Amino acid sequence: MSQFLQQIVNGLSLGSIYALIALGYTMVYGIIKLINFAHGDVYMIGAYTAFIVTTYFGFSFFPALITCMVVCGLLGVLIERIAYRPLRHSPRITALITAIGVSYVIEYTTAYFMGSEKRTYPQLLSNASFQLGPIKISTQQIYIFLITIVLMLLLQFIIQKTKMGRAMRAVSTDENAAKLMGINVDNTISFTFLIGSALAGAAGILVGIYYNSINPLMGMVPGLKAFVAAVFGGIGSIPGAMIGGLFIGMAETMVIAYGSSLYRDAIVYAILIIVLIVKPTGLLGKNEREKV
Amino acid sequence: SSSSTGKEETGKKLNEGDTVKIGLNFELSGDVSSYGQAERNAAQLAIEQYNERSDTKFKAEGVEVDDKGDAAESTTQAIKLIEEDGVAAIVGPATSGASIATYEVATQNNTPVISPSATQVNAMMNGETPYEYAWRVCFEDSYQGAAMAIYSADTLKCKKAAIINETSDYGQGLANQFETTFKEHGGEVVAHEQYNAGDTDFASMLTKIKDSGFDVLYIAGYYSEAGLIIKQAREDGIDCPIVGADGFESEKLVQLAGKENLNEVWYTTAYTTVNASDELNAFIDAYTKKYDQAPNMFSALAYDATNLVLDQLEATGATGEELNEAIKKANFEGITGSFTFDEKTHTPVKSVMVVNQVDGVQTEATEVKVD
Amino acid sequence: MTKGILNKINLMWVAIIVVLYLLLSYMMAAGIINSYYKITLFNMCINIMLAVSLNLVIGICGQFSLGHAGFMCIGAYSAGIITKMMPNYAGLILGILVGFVISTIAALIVSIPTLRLKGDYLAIATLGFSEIIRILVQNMKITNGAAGLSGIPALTTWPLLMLGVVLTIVICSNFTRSAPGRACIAVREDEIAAEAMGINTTKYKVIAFVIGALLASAAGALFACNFYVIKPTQFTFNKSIDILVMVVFGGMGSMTSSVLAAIAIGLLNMVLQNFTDARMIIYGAILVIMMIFKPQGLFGDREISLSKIVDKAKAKKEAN
Amino acid sequence: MEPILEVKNLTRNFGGLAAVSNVSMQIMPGELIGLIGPNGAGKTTLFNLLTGVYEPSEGLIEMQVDGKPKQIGGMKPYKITNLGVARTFQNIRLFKSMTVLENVEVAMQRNIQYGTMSAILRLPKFYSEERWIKEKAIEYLKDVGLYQKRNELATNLPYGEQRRLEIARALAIQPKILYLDEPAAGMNPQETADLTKLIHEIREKYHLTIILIEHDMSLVMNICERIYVLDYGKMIANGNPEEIKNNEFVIKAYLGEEI
Amino acid sequence: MLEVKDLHVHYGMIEALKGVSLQVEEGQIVSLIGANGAGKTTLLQSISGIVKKSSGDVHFIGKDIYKESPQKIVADGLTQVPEGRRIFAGMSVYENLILGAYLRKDKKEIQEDLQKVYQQFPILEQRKNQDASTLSGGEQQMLAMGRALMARPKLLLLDEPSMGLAPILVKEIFSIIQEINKTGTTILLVEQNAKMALSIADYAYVLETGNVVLSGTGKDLIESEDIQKAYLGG
Ligand SMILES: Nc1ncnc2c1ncn2[C@@H]1O[C@H](COP(=O)(O)OP(=O)(O)OP(=O)(O)O)[C@@H](O)[C@H]1O
Ligand SMILES: Nc1ncnc2c1ncn2[C@@H]1O[C@H](COP(=O)(O)OP(=O)(O)OP(=O)(O)O)[C@@H](O)[C@H]1O
Ligand SMILES: CC(C)C[C@H](N)C(=O)O
Ligand SMILES: [Mg+2]
Ligand SMILES: [Mg+2]
Repeated sequence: MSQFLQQIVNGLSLGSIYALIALGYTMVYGIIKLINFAHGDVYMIGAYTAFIVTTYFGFSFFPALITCMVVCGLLGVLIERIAYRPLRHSPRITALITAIGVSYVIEYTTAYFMGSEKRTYPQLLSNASFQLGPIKISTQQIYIFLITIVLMLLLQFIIQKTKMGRAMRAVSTDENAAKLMGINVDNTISFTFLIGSALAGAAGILVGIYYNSINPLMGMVPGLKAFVAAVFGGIGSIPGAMIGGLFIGMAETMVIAYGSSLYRDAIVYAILIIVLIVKPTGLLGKNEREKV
Repeated sequence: SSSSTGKEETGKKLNEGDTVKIGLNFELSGDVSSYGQAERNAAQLAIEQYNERSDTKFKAEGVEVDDKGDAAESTTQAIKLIEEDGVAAIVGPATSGASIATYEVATQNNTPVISPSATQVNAMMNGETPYEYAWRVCFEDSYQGAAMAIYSADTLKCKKAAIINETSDYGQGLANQFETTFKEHGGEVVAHEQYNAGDTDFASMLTKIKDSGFDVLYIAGYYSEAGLIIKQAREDGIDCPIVGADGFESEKLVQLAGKENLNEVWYTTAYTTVNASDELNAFIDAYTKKYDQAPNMFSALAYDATNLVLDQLEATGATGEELNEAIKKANFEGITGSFTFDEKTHTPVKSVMVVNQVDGVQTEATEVKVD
Repeated sequence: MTKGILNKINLMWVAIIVVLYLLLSYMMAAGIINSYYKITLFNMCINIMLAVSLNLVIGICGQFSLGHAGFMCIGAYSAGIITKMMPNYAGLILGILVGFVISTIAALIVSIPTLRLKGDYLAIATLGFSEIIRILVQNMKITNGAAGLSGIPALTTWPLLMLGVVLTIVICSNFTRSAPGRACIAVREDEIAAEAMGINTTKYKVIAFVIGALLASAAGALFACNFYVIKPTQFTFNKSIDILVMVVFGGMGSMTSSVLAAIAIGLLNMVLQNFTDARMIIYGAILVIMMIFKPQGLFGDREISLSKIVDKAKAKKEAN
Repeated sequence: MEPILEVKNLTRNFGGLAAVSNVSMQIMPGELIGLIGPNGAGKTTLFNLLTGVYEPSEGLIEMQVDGKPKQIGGMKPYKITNLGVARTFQNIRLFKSMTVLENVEVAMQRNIQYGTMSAILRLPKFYSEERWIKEKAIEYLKDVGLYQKRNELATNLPYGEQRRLEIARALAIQPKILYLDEPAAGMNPQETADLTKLIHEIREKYHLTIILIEHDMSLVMNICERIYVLDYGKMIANGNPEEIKNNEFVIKAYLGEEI
Repeated sequence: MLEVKDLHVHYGMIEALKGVSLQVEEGQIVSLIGANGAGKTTLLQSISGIVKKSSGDVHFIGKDIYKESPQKIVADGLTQVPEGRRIFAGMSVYENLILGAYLRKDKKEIQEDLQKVYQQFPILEQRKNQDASTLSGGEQQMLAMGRALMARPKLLLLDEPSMGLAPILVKEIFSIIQEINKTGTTILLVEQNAKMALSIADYAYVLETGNVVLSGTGKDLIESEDIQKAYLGG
């Protein structure tokens, strides 16, 4: 029983990390229906930015966090400008290829300048852990979990309740009609990338601290997992991304705990496929039948 | 240009002052590029040092290619090196899969290939016999796995082992051999888990095995994950001995795991800075100077592999069959130890050292015999 | 024009292929194409088979599959295992056939339930399925686990590859230009309307998917017998992405484009080899730039069509 | 004579909304029926139920097949089509990147005997059937006056011609029953008049039973023999044009004071 | 108020507008009729800045808006109700209306205008929290008009507001248009339904394949024989 509870904690903290990356992913997707493959790499840049400012400039956690979010936010805007904006009216799969191209460029430029080997972080956050009955939780785990929840709520608020959020949703349903309302579509999309990428930046520094290990290709697997999480939760849905991330984290943990670590990913994918067959647009995705 | 099979042509004599090309086929991009790059750097250093010497007969030139960590690409690039560039020998690739993919072409074209770190069991074998032109300067996984199993059972007096291995050939090879030998020496394996290269979260695995009652944890994998596993295990209160293989050999292990967590840690290796020889120290200095970072075991192995080729070229003044024969007969003294090749397996006969870590510092190195 | 299979256009195609084949064979024999270029050419051929077959699924039928590497993996391992036991052409043929059987079963298992999914949901499901295949292969005894198979006999020869490429193209283009192919295109264009035309959309999606899987599996077999070694890590999600890049880079829905893209990317890779450290940066940048300036792909959705060329030539003649 | 189509107490709910509610109809072979009603009354939804796009929540749809009534409610659309039912769409749904001719050829799918193997191997069957399909398709294009444009991409046709192509495509299914959803929407009076003529012609030529939805009363009142009126999902009236024009419920719900 | 001179618009190779000129005076209802594909929508969209113009001249209240971005044009007081309504699916009726006032900062007056729209279209108030995409066609048209009014436009462009509507609704929509006009909004109306459009127009233009072929007062055109034949089915 205590093992089970401990595994739940493990699953939640792994899941929060996936969720944190998935949030930005799903947000960008929700607005321009683009699989931003470079999202995982923006997250990697976040981790490296924090590495640089903390190691070489001696920043502490919060200034480093802000720096990461700003740098990644701007990087996101830049990527959108260069690689996605010209393709906004092309087939989506075309933009997917530029996203892959951008992803290569970011990964290997980082490797070029920073080297491809792993880097480690200075200890930025206390890693004290405390015993809660039979389970052990570290402060870092709590940080990650709370930050994820707060960011999700914040995002949900921005999208549902603010003027900018309404503009984002309007752009996502009908770009030209949005223009006729006086909405600046370009700025709105840039804003979306700004927020989504800043979130990835936050994820980058948190993961860097938590695992103490970063490398230029670190964004690939979590990027993919976050994509899976976003799809699982219903791509485009903010709470869906959160649930999807937590689910994937929890499923991986439970497969290891009570199944076989050998087949971890296989089983997680199998569950995913079954869920999609039952619910073809993910857990919270709108099951919209096209109106005929 | 040269013929496509090369069968009839078994090598040529070199004239003094000739420039000899050496192929450097490494993983320069992709998931395992950090190994490939470390080895490429060291190989280039060896060539540079060779050219700086005044007592040499030839000039050497390293021709780099990127096998992207992919076996098929590795074959393609080996052919390019042989056919287009006419290299005398190839150093690399780092990983077994990519290395094995070049043995057939190398042998067909009488061009020796020396892998610094292809440790996979039977990597050089083509059925019962080895590929004639395939060599490596590291020992094979089973050998290390056995050595550590013996050390754990006999020296550390452990009875129950837990194994965590990477899902790669390296991890599986080590783990399988460790398990077999450990059982032979009266031990028992009570838990066995696997992870993928690149994983960072091992909490659930550790929580799961924690209560299985093991008194030694064998991690069959590379420092990048092993460092994290050690850290997470120690923080999780697992304080029994943790043992591993040469994949631990890197400065980064200390950074990743944290000094305070690197106690009661042992691993097998052929490369240790404990009681380093002058040659080794010179290499470390030169490498650090040139690349602004410390070398690791992989760089050291690549340095040896390159020097092995350069030495034999210098000695024979020939390529092809003659060069290969010289390699076969070589009695090489390198920074990772002295060795000769076992002709049945094309693998060096090298001693395994078990290195102990205390507060992240290598303290002592003991030689272990496997029979 | 349409006088059955022996019509003028088909005969012209046969002539062109024979000439191309003989020309390349001569160049290889004469050493104009050295072994390195030869293996690059072999690689291109395998990539052509992969790209053209994926194009059938994505470009023609509109089903976004990210699982092509999985079927390639099945074909490669079937052929690898069997030719290691029977190192001759009978073994290779048997290996290909076994690959067909397994891929068909796998393709049916994945496609019948998942092809109801749309767009990115389908992409994730197929990606997941192909990862499952890879993980199984990685943990099986017969496949030699993570170490993979080595010492696979090099049975893949130039005539065999040429045959593979030609058959792949012929199968895909014959399929596309027929009633079932039209049904697939209709499904891609508008599923609801297609259904209203009496088209069993699931059936045609499955047909396209299975044909794609079979051809990928054949390509995998030729791949295994070309490179001596296969490992599970060669068939990851990244491989599927590479194939996808070829399809889109060329132009979706056009076989000609996929062929050209496989060749172009092969050449590009060859050139980029000289820029070791910056190779992937340049490659990534080229993908971005190319897509921005030619979003329809290198060649768009055009096809080389002999009948059109012939018609034009005739028209010109008449005009003169 | 037996009705070719009989709808019994058909209902379809979307969440809380009954888009079609307890609707019954009887259609005789060869009839030309109008279906009118305010926006959102459930006309298109009714078509979608009749063609299998939606499953009924309740009720039956019986079609005369081989001399026997067959319950087709809830069947897959392609199966219903293959029983001889064709439709056009309110929002045009052509296969945009196909040529005009190919659009029609696609619709002949159900008459094709050769399979995937014959197609790939290019067996003689393939060539003979393809030739036949092409001839047939051209005939349908001639019916709607699009023969000249057969090699253009469907998406490049002007709006009115796209609507005609939808009709040609529906004819190629060789249906017994044809549903037309607002075929005159967006057409000017001249074009509407041409369309009216076309509908008459094809009905005669192919012995069709036609049900059409239309807001253009000049068209409906001109050609329909009988008219059903839907309002809020319910059938509020049914009768010949004269009766409908003077039905007070219809005037109140739909037509307004004068027409 | 609005002056378009010699406007050319291309879609790739196709020239959709071949030098269109027209004028709208303040307070008028100006109708633009023409067959399918004549270029009516293209004209409105290029005025609003959605479609790129090739050459020509567009002035709005004396200001050159030829090069202005769509949002600037809206800010200037020129709003469009697009063809096919284009309401924002997935958002509530209320949110759709509020989006209409996107560029306005005067919170209080926005609320007042919202009440006015609710008065004019009571059904929208009843449905204010419903997903706009589930409204029927007629309701959606009212929403689209209400949404445009929320911008407090000086000039309102309407693109086929009667398309696909039941006869009873068509009449209602036209009377709403006249009402809007009476409260001081100038209107440029594009219609297929030539009869209705001409009957309420102060001035009208007839567009054929990218060219203005006829213009005159609404009354004149209704009586013109050519128009009778081509557009009124007479
Ligand atoms: N898939 C769906 N999901 C939810 N509601 C739907 C769906 N399809 C139709 N409806 C609703 O059902 C009602 C009837 O719609 P339908 O399209 O059948 O009307 P209609 O009579 O064809 O109107 P129009 O003349 O405007 O085309 C409408 O309120 C519509 O919003
Ligand atoms: N996005 C586009 N790309 C290419 N051509 C277009 C595009 N939009 C419109 N056209 C073409 O431009 C011409 C004018 O179209 P437009 O939509 O302006 O006509 P319209 O008068 O509004 O017709 P309708 O009455 O059908 O609304 C048509 O020939 C049309 O096919
Ligand atoms: C460089 C190392 C990762 C190579 C590994 N020992 C192998 O045999 O594959
Ligand atoms: Mg309708
Ligand atoms: Mg229009």
